[in-house]
Amino acid sequence: MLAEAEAEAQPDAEAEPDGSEAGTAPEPEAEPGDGRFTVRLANFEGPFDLLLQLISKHKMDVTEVALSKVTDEFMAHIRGMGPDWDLDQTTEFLVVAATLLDLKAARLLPVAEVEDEADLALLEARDLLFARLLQYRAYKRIADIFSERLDTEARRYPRTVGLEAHLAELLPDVVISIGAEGFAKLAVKAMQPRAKPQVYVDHIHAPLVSVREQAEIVVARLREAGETSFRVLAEDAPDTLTVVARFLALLELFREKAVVLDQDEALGELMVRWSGGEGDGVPTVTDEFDRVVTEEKA
Amino acid sequence: MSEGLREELELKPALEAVLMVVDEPATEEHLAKVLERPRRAVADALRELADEYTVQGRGFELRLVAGGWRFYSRAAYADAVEGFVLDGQHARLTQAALETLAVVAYRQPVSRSRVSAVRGVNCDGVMRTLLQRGLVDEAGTEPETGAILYRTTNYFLERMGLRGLDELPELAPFLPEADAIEAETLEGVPSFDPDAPDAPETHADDKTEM
Amino acid sequence: MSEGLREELELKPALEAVLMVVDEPATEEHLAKVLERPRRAVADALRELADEYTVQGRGFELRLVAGGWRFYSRAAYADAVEGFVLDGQHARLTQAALETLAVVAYRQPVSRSRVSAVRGVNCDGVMRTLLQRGLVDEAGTEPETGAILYRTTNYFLERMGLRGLDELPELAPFLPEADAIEAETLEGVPSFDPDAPDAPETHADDKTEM
Repeated sequence: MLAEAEAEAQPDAEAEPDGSEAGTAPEPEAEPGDGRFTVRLANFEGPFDLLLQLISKHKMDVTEVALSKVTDEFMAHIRGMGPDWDLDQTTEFLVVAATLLDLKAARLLPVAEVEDEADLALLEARDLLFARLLQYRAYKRIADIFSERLDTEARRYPRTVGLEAHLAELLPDVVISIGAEGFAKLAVKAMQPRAKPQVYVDHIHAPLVSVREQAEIVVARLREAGETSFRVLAEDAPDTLTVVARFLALLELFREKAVVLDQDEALGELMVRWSGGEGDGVPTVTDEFDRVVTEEKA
Repeated sequence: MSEGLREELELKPALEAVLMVVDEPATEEHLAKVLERPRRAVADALRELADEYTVQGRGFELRLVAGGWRFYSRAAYADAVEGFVLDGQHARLTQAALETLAVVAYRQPVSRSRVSAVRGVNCDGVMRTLLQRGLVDEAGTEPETGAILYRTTNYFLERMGLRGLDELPELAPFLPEADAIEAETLEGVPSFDPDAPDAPETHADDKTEM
Repeated sequence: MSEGLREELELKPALEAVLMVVDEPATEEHLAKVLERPRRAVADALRELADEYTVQGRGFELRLVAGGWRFYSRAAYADAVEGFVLDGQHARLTQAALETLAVVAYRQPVSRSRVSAVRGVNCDGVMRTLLQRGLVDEAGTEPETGAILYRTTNYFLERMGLRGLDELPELAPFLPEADAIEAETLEGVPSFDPDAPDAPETHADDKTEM
């Protein structure tokens, strides 16, 4: 298939993360792997970047890409590199993979005919995601050009030879026009301590929301109200994660037959009625959704 | 300056003599003013000199970078120069810094949050590095949000060996479906000067097919 | 230096490259050693170059002064060079020079490496300018390191319109409020930045200012 043909034309496609996989030995004269990440899927094999290119040229459908497999491969690749793993490559992978995931999610959502504004907005969101991905890749390539130019330029040294004494004497008197106060401000600016490098991880780990705790809130409210809509139940949620947790709690309660759910039409109002009786006991809500996600086999 | 200067001195050697003592790139205007010659004549003479050095295979070159002229050692002799000049070697920028720099270069003036939006990750730390290295500086604030705007500096041009921002490579060829992208991205980024010594188009093409 | 250098590079352009950018006159011994050529060959090449420049009527010349070779402006064009040096543009200091001067003023006596560490950029070239302009001078050496220390001069006070250093304004009122610093710091560096300086001494070499 096309993807493989292109992959073969690309030397990087032969890069072996750890050389442990049989059957894909590089050709004898091929250069040793340069540590670049290579994706191996049922319908694609080659560098990550090529995969993106194919998707961007509509030669591959993003919905047909097994992202979990791509992720597993990447993790294996990083492990294979041992202590030499590359932060830049990892970051880039995360950026692109997250965008792909967004894209895939958008594609998988049901789209009938474009009838109302919501559908249009969905399509627009999808195009925007796509545009963002392409734009990011464009800048990434520009960054490569910058890097090359900076390297080339670093090999040219400018002449910055001081003036000979007899010429230096001719220099006009220095004029310092910023005044004593301006001078002090400049000193403060120049001497301002530079921040130490720190790793902030707030943006990686969203604060955890426990489904169990949210279930207790949902149960308490339903006992009081008897019947209400999910909209009302989630009204005061401080963030999306809490809304999701309350929804998952509802699913658990439904499984325990503690609630009855009713929705007249797709995407319509979801009505929730308490059916768990008057007792004090809270129906069993497992910690299924609270568990730390352990690595899954591909 | 005396009437005599203009009469007696040949322009080209006079320019060579002056450029021996310049510490930072000298603009054609400044040189024209000091030597009392028309800017056009000065500009022509400088280009002729630069060509002569190249034709004669000199170990130095005369280049127009960041709006000014000055002498540089030729890149081919960098190893020899580095035997003498210990400092002035530049630490390489990380991929993140290069990408941020690329976005600032094409979108300037631009806020940190806009750069982050393009790159999909927070760029605050990287922007700080670029500020510290003098490659970008602040350029006022965005009227609506009050966010600080950033632009590239003359030092950036010097490090890149560019005469000006209009020499940046065109972004469009890197966008497979240019029409799908917001039009503003494509504005104001004319291509590299094809007459430039090391036609960057070739780099560009190398990178297009991955 | 590599075996390749000696083989591949022509001697004359290599000498031109080195001499165009070295700060101090270079001796034939030093040039011969770094370029891995016999001193005799180096001496001959330098004389040939000097002759070429004279024959071609260049505005620069290569001269042996006090045992070292260096490019100079040719005496015939002294008027042009002086006109350039006298130009009013040289009355003003660059931003980099002003900042360095400010650091020296408030931290004196201080070594160049300390100033570079504080400013985050190499300040050797700028310090040379300040010495040349008579705004700073040497004030002994640091006992532990032997590094030369610098201080501001009376000429500096005169140009600033101050009677003494004690008239320099206190820095405290200009310091940002403590909490402002903290907020700015937190907001400023949320992402991991492998470029950030961990050892300012090394980082200071990343960028050389003129």
